Amino acid sequence: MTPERKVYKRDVIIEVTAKLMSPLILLFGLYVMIGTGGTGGGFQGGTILATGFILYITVFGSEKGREKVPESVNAFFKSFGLFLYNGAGWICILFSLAAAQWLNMPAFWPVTDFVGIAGARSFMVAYMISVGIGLTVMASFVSQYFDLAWKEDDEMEGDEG
Amino acid sequence: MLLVEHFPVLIVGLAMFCAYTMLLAGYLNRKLPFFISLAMNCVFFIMSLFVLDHVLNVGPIRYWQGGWRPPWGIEYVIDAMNAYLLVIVISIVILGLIYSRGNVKSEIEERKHPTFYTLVQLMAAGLYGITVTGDLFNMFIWLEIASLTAYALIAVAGGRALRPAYNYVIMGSVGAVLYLFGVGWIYSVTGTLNMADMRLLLPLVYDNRAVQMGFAMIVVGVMIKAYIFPLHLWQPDVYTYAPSTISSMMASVHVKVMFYMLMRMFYSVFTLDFIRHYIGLDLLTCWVAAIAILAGSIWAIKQRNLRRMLAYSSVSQMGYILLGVGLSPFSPWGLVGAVAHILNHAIGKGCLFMCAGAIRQQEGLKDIRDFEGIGKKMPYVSAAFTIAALSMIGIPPTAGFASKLFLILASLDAAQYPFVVILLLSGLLNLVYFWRVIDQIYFVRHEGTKNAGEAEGRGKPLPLSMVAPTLILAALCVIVGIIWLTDIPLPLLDRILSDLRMGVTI
Amino acid sequence: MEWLIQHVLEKYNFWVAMLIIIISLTAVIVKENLLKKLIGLSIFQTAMFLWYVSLGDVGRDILTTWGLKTGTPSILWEEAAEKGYIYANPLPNVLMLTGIVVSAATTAVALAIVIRIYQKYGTIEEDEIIEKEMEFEREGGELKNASS
Amino acid sequence: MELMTPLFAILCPAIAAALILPSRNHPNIREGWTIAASVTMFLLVLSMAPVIVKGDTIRYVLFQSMFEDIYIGFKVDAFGEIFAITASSLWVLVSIYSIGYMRTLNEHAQTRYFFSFCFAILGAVGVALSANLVTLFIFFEIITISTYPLVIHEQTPEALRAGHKYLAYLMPAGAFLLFGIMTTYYLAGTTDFAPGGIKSLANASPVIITVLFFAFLLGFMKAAWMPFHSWLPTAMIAPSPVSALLHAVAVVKAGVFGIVRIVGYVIGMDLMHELGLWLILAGIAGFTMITANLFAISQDNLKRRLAYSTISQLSYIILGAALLTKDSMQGAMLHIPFHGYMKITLFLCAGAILVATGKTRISEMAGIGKRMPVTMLAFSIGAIGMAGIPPVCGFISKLYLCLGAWAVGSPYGIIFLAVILISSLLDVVYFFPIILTAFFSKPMGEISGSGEDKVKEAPLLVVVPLTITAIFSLIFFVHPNTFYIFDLAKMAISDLFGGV
Repeated sequence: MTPERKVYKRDVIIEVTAKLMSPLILLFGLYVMIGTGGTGGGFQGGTILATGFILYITVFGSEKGREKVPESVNAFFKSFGLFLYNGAGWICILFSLAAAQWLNMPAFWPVTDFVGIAGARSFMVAYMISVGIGLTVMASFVSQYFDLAWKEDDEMEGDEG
Repeated sequence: MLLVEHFPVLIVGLAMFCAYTMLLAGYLNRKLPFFISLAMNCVFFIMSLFVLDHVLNVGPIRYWQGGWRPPWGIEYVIDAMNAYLLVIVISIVILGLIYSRGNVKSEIEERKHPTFYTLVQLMAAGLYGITVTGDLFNMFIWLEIASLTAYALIAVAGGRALRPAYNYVIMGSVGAVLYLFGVGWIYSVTGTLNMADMRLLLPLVYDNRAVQMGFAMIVVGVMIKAYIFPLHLWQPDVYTYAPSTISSMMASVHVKVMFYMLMRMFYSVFTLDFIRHYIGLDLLTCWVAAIAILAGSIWAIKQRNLRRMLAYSSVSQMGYILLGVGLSPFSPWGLVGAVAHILNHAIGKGCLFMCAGAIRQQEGLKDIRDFEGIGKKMPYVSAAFTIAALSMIGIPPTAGFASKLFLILASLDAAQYPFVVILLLSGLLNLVYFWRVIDQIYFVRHEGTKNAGEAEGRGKPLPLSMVAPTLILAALCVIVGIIWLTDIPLPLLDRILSDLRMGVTI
Repeated sequence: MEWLIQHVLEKYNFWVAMLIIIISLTAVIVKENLLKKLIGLSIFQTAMFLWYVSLGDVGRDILTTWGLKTGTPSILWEEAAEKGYIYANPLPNVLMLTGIVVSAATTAVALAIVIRIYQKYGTIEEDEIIEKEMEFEREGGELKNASS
Repeated sequence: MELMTPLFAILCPAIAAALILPSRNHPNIREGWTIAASVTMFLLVLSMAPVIVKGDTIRYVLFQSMFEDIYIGFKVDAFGEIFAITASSLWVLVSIYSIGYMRTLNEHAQTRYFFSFCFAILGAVGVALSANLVTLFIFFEIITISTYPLVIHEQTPEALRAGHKYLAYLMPAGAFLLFGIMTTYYLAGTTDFAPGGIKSLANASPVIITVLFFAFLLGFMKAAWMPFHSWLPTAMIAPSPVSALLHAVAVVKAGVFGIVRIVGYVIGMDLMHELGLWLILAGIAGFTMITANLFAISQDNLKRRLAYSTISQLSYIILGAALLTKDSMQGAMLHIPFHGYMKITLFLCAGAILVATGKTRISEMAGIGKRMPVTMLAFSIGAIGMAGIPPVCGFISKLYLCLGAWAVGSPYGIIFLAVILISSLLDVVYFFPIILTAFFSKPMGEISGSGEDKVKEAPLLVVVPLTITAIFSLIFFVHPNTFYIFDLAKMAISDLFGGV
């Protein structure tokens, strides 16, 4: 019952374009994620990063894509991103039990030395969170793509922090 | 700020944290995620006990996320109701995890185990989140986390579970979106998402159509999730084909947490005054519950598949809880009955689904008519099943009796006599379908050798990790039943009643 | 009549959202094809986002009374601050960002299940699936993976 | 007086049940536990009697419930003590009998049998000792559930049908009872038994009291009053010791006990009289007495005949309570232990005949008296007692019932007196043929499958208990105060009616 899979010919133009474009897309994703100087952008950046990978995978096929982005790496990114996201909170909570609550900036925060004002300190945490979200979203989308691409593979995906 | 006041948010945060760690650890060792999850949940259990103690002795915990004050920031509120539910949820999750250790091997491929445990942990985190949050939108997020993981966990079983899982995805998402929609309606009028704040602002605009519309949408959305009678259509198939652990967890705690959302809506966001005088939902709720109780029982009698029977029984039992809530405007005992039945049904139905899973795993049997001789082959599971079934029927001194007692008293107190009849009748209907199973397990003679060949192949004894939680839950059915009869829970109930602002104490 | 037209025009985006919701729910209920059901669900969610975001546009009435420029994006910029522009309420937008994530996750899970169903049954028409299930039940056999 | 004795008495069978399960592979140890528990419980129950005879009541509050004025606990008054003594003393004998019976017939699932038996007795004694309706209900349901495995012990489809019928009658009864109890609590604010009725019930409207009365009457369907009796003959499919203890003593007596409790201690005599409820109850009882006896005559199966006899005899007790006079009430209370001893003798004899010959039909028992003289003598004593003929204790209780009926005075009193006498006459009609057949008919064929010579008395463990119960039936006539029963009954009457 498997639908016949048409084997497309390799196309030089597409391959070269993809090779050229995907790093640029990744760079743009990184910019959206942390380059805008403000909060937010994690999700969008992550999505753009994921499109970079997905473009590559689409063009070169999922077998080759798997080599570049193995599932274990994906899982690592997923978890690591969330560790970052969660960790920002944890550090705050651990060092501020007496006075503040979740995400309140603790006085000890090392960036105090070179970023003087309180608002900027918040931005550091915001970066951490953006990067965390971005990595997770990227990894999730890539693994979703792998799952939905036709394969005899039944991995279930359901976690989007 | 005391350390205890951090515990609720620590439980939720650590639960999420734990889930990601498990996913990662699963690549190192496939057995690791289970142990991480079990250890962490035990820690949460201890934490939740501290929270309960704090709430009972000191008062509700209000925790401002990021230090933002409530109307703007997300607030976590833990009063007696939350703390009580949190303890129940965490303890059942622990027992479910222990059970799954022996159970998943037979139902799920081994390479999926880390993902499975991760998803279970995430679902648990979602449930904890719904329980502790005091913010309507935050509740939606946790609701979706709990639901999405549940969809995936049901589908993990593969085969016949897929179509029910898909149905559940569609129905559940519609429910969740309706909930969010309703929150939007109310938000558009009050401009706040915080429950406590909303409660202060809402009485001025109870007449507003948008508010009433929002309330209706929320109620319908949550009712889909909590499979209150006419909206239960997705549920029997799901409970029948999902992995045993998941059926057990969903029937015992997942749906209770969903129902808890409804209770929050009724008591904390809106008031009984609103429900009674502006919506006129009080008696209607009671009658819906009554129909649910009877219809669920009657359908359960029709079933031959044990788990499907238990699923319909759950529909009926959710009716009990809804009846308690419906009677609460008239009598505080109604709420007591609902609160008590949340616990009683959680342990009873959890135990029953675990037994059903054990029987399926050990003997490969699903049809009640094939259960002859199970009592001899699986004495512990059969005994647990019997006790839990007696609890469902409401035989004293099991837990089910206590809730029946409370609800009957509530109906008498409310002068709503038809419900007394319905409750008593429902007990008899429960007897009919549970007794049939007990008869098959113990008393019907084994005639012929229909299943002999199949049974011999599975000679291995049931793993302790499956027997122990089942027996613990069965023992709890009796212990909790006796405790409900004593005056030990009175302080807790008083707290819950006053925290839900019933304005009365027992 | 005039009142009705004014009412509709003033809140046209709500009306549109509601219309889309009705259409999408019809799809969810009526369509037998699982993917079409899912599309309906996605549209339902999206329509709700539209409705929600419309909530944030707080200045509509004030536009006519005070002649202020309203509905600007919810970003603080100098010109807006100087001229007293009323910007849209950012909260619904933020909520919907989260909502979109949830919606995406739902779609992902649903798609994964649809794929599994297709692998098992070789079809995604609900009635055909039910028919096959009944068939398997009659034969008493376990469900085989259709593709293997 | 605060004493923990009731609790210990209740715990005896529970502990025995817990010990029986692990020792299921050692029959001697298993049955040792049963006997030890039964003797201990009997002694504990009996030790309370002297205190109660002195006019004291023993109270033990297990715990306060979250309902105001409801506690789960025991209050041993004279009436409860009578029933407790009856049930616990007979358990000792039936335990011994069971061992002989079950081993001789080589029955299956003996562990389950003894396990359930313990719980049934726990329920019966718990009902006797409970202080209020809620506690009573808990033990009542325990009886219902725990006797089910005993009723369907054979596990044949027929036995299962009988079991289903049993539950189909008794579980709805439980629902009615719960309804009655909750209504009582709702109306009166308490469910404690008070001699002469709960005071605050008198304020309720007559209609509600009548509804309440019928709810209780249906709730105590265990008393097997007609037309809700048919579960009892059906349940006779159970092994003989089960029929003996549970269907002649524990279960049905619990039902009757409940009705007397309701009449005397919940609704109260005054209210019963005022609303004319006593007449309804007495009418039902009188109808049952006559009709059940007529049914009994046509039965050929010995145990079924005994079952109908039980139904009739239980209604004596109900009638005694319904007539609301001192003497009739005392007769009712005395009839509980006396009928218990006599009826158990009869059932044990039926079991002994089954063990020795395998016969259950009366028509097949011709000449059996010569083969089994001890058994049939005991049977004769029981039968004579049933008919109310001295020198067996049945005479005493029936005498009191007649006196009570006479004391009612009005035409009703005369009618009920006539009913009692006619019913006793019918007892003679269906019991004496059995005795005659057994002793004086010639055997119509082989009595046992392997020749006449094989038939002799049943094993000692079977014969001894039934001999003891028969002897006790005689002793009760000579000395009604054995086990303080007569004093306790007088005590209970003075509680109920005030003054001695």
